[in-house]
Amino acid sequence: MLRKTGMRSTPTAIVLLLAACSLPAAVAAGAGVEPQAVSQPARQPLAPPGGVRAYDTGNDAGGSITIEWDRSPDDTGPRGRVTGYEVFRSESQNSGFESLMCLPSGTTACIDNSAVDGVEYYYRVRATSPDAPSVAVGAGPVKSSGQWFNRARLNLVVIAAILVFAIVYYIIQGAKGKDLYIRKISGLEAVDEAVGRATEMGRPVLFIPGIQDMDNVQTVAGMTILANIAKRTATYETALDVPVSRSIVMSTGRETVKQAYLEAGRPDLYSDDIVHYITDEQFGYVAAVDGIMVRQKPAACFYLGAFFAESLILAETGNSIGAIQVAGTAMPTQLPFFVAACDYTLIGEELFAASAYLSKDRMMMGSLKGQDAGKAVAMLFILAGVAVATLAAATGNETLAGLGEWLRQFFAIN
Amino acid sequence: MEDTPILASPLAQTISLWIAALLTLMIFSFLYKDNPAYKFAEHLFVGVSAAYWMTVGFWTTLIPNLMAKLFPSRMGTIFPVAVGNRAEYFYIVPLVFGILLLTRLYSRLAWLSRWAMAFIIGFAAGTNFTRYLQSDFVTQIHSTMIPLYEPTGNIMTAVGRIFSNLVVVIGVVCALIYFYFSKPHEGSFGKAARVGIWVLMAAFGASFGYTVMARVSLLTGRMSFLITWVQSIF
Amino acid sequence: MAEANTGSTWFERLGALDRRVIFLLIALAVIIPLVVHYTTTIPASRIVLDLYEAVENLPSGSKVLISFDYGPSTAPENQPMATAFTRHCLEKGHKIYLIALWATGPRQSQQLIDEVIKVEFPDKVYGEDYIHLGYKAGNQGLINALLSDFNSMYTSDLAGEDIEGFPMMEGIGTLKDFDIILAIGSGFPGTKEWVQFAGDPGDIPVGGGTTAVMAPLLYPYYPKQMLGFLGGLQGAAEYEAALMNGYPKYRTMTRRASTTMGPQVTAHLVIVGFILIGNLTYLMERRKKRKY
Amino acid sequence: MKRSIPLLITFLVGVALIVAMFIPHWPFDVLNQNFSVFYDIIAVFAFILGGGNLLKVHIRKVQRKGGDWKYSLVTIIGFFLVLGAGLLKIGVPGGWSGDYQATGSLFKYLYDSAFQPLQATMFSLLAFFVASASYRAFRAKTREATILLVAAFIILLRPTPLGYYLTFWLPEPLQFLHVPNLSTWILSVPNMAGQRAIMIGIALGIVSTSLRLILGIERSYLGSEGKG
Repeated sequence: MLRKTGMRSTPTAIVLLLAACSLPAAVAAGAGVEPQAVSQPARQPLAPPGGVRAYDTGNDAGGSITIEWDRSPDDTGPRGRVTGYEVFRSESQNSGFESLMCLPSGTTACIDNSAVDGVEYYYRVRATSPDAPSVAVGAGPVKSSGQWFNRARLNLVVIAAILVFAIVYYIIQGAKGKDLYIRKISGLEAVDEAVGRATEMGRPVLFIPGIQDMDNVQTVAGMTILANIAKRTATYETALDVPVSRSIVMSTGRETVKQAYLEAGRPDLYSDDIVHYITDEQFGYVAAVDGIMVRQKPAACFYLGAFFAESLILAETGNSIGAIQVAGTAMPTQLPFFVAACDYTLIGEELFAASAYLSKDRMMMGSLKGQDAGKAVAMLFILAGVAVATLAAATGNETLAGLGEWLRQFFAIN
Repeated sequence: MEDTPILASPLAQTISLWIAALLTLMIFSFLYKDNPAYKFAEHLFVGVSAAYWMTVGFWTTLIPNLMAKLFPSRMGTIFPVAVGNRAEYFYIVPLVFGILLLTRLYSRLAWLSRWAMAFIIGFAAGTNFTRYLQSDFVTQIHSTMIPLYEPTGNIMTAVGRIFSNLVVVIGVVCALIYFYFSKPHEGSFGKAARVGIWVLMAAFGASFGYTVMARVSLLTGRMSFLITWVQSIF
Repeated sequence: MAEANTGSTWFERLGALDRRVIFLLIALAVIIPLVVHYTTTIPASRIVLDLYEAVENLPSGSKVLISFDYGPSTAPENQPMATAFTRHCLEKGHKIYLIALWATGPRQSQQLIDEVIKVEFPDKVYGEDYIHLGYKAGNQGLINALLSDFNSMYTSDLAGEDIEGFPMMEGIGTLKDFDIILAIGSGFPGTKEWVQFAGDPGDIPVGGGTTAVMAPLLYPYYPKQMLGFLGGLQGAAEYEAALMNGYPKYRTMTRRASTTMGPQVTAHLVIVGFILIGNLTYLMERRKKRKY
Repeated sequence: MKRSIPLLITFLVGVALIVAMFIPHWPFDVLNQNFSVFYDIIAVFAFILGGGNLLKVHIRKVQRKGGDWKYSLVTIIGFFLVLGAGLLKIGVPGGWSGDYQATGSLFKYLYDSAFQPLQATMFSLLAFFVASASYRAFRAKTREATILLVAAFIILLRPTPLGYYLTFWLPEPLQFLHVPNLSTWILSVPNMAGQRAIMIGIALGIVSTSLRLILGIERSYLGSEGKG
């Protein structure tokens, strides 16, 4: 079945391809596709594209050559005479050219991704139209090669290096035992209160680590907080329920909770049923968690991780059963709903700070201080950039304008 | 030539419409209170959706991107997949990691699944590090480096521009101060953090208000469906 | 709570209103306009016009990648966007490539092909003007992979036919070979990931549309990292309005986004009303508390 | 051994991907490409693991005849029905070579009549919850809450004729207070500033968490050294 369709489609494809590259020209040129000047022009011949140049595509892994040209003077837009450009390639200067690709009118560049590194190529480009193509203009020889460093990303390397240095520096400081201050994070003060209330009421604690997989760093942050909450539920002998929507999160969740119960000295209270998988489907998961909420009536609900539309369904259902709700996410779209419907909300970066705050682990606190250094850098550059740009705009000073542009370019990624 | 498949026949379609409508009503019943109908729909949903994602993953990734790479000649004759000429044996690697992940189902070997998890975590950390650095850190700083004053003809527009630009710059900086953890929020630093919260609240309010539109659209979709169903009865 | 029982005045009872009353009013606010067919029209805003003009100014025959990163659940918002983009691109003579990061996406793109392309553009040829490539798992990892090699992920179209047989796949090696990416999304992965993993590292113009929830999140990307985007149903209605201006024939065709704006208006008004009532009762309660 | 090998894998994969960003040369380009593909494939095994666990839980419930075990039966039946229909391509025109979700297949039928309506309805519950949440939460109790309320209120008015008629009469110099203009301003100025600050903060959080993961400082996800 498959083979048959394959055979049927190949000749069709060739015909269609030829049509796309202006069929009459190909017929006039005979069976070969060697680009040559057409000897009997029907009307005035098309003007060829100008300034054809080919060079190795920069900052890549190799195997790629960029070809650029200036528009043919007859390329005057969608309704002009030129319908497109055809690019040819050969390994020798004067013969053996094969059609590489056809591009629509208005194009002035293309990338040949089929080049073999180290081989010399010659290119020719011609303008095409329904009646006759233009003369082909050549460029080359050119070789493709891979680069060892992407120069366009030099600034990123510098910025990344600054951040990595700051974070690692403070982590080491923390590991050495230096005291590091962390401001109060109000949502987290409530964790103990919430677990305590659940214990008093004899009701379970519900923990939702978001609906994303472990490839989302927010889920990892949620798991770290789960470790701290699980230690408390183990100590207070309060029931903990962690329904999850990803099987890998379930695996990590079980490891995390088990370790926490072990550290709290209550491995006997641990069971694999604490962390259980429901379904990968977002709303199937929500339907089930809503069911768990209205039936088990947890006294405390924690939503810490990456959330999407389900955030409000969960938070409103949690509110209707009168649970204390602590939420935290770095999904900006869902923060408003948590802020509106929960008792406490960890906003954005606070989610990542939470694990350091709760564990009081010095290395974690150190990395938090490193993040702050990153923020200081960001604020500094923003203010400097704004000041220079404003002064430049107000005074019209060229040097300032240049400096402002340089600053902006340092934070440009392309 | 071919007969219409049984499941595409008008009768089957009518049954499908009815099942869909009843399930819709079962879920809506939760708004009144929890009840057996909702429980039924909920449990059905869980089973159906878990199997749905498994099936989709099987046909869209496992067969064409793994099995067809490892056993091109065999797979190509059975399933509609485009196959290369030669087997690409390095695809053994994800196969092994995938199987390691499944060891989780047998508690004695479950620790092996950590290798697969480690790969996933490493992948997440590596890709997230660079992407967030690029799009959400570097570029956002770039975009905030705006001149407060831009020379324009109209005084009203110029004043408006300056005001808006000031709000952007002060807003971003103050909100960043709110996220500053290692310094007490006291004095002028604390006041700036307070302004930061206001900016965040304005952003949250705006997002909330904007979202209502999305949520109502969804309900409109469901209600039109129910209206179609009711009309089909009469 | 106990206080409310002792002196329950009308505003206290209203303040602690059973939410099921709110539910009922919202349901009515949506159903009634649907039954009586109430519609509105909205002119296009700058952010939508920018995207419209970017698509309009591409030379005819440009390659447009449309990604369907949503499912039936948000189709009421996203599908009108897909329809508007498709009409515009095909009208301009662009080639469109339909892919999906969501497993539920291909069903939506198939619906688009069946209901819009085949009906309104019968002369457009599959494989030349449009192609249905379908879904691949991997989320942002897929975009990452496509950025360095498109053809190793997409070896066949949705029907399983080798892509090498399709003329429009000629010249497609990586995502960079597309002239514009239109990502229609409703969550993760979606439009944001297209900016992060394709637009920014590959310097490819990205535009698109998202559900209204995601839209505020994209504002920081506009105009530097995104050409423009449609925010929710209103964005789609605005693009329809722009399309109507540029191509008058669409004045008489079905405009899905514009017709479903009716229930929006009434539901918004109901919620606005509730917020007013909520604050009124809150103020009354506070005044009463101050008296004692 | 049980922790050091995973930590090494995380380190190598993470570092290779970061380096690939800056060094486009072999072997990093190949690693970058292949890791993505590998990740996609492993993700499918995760679905299988999930399905296996779901079955384990519900079959146990049915065996024990614990509370609500009849509903667990519904889950199991739904699961096998869809899985069987999909993997065996039941009713697919063209048999094994056909598309698993072609029209006429049982898989598509189940999708249309159960999965799709369930998903869409569950999602649409949000319209109700958005209303009840705004009724409860948008009260001018504190200065922060008032700002939240005012911003939301103006944006809510935007698509309604009420928003237009309330302010369209404003004279030209005050036109910026006209609801459609004001809401655009709120979205593109204060909203944008807030979102941008959140983004920068989150990016830093992610960068540092990623770094901790790669360096093996954050490892609670690996659990204990003991077996299992």
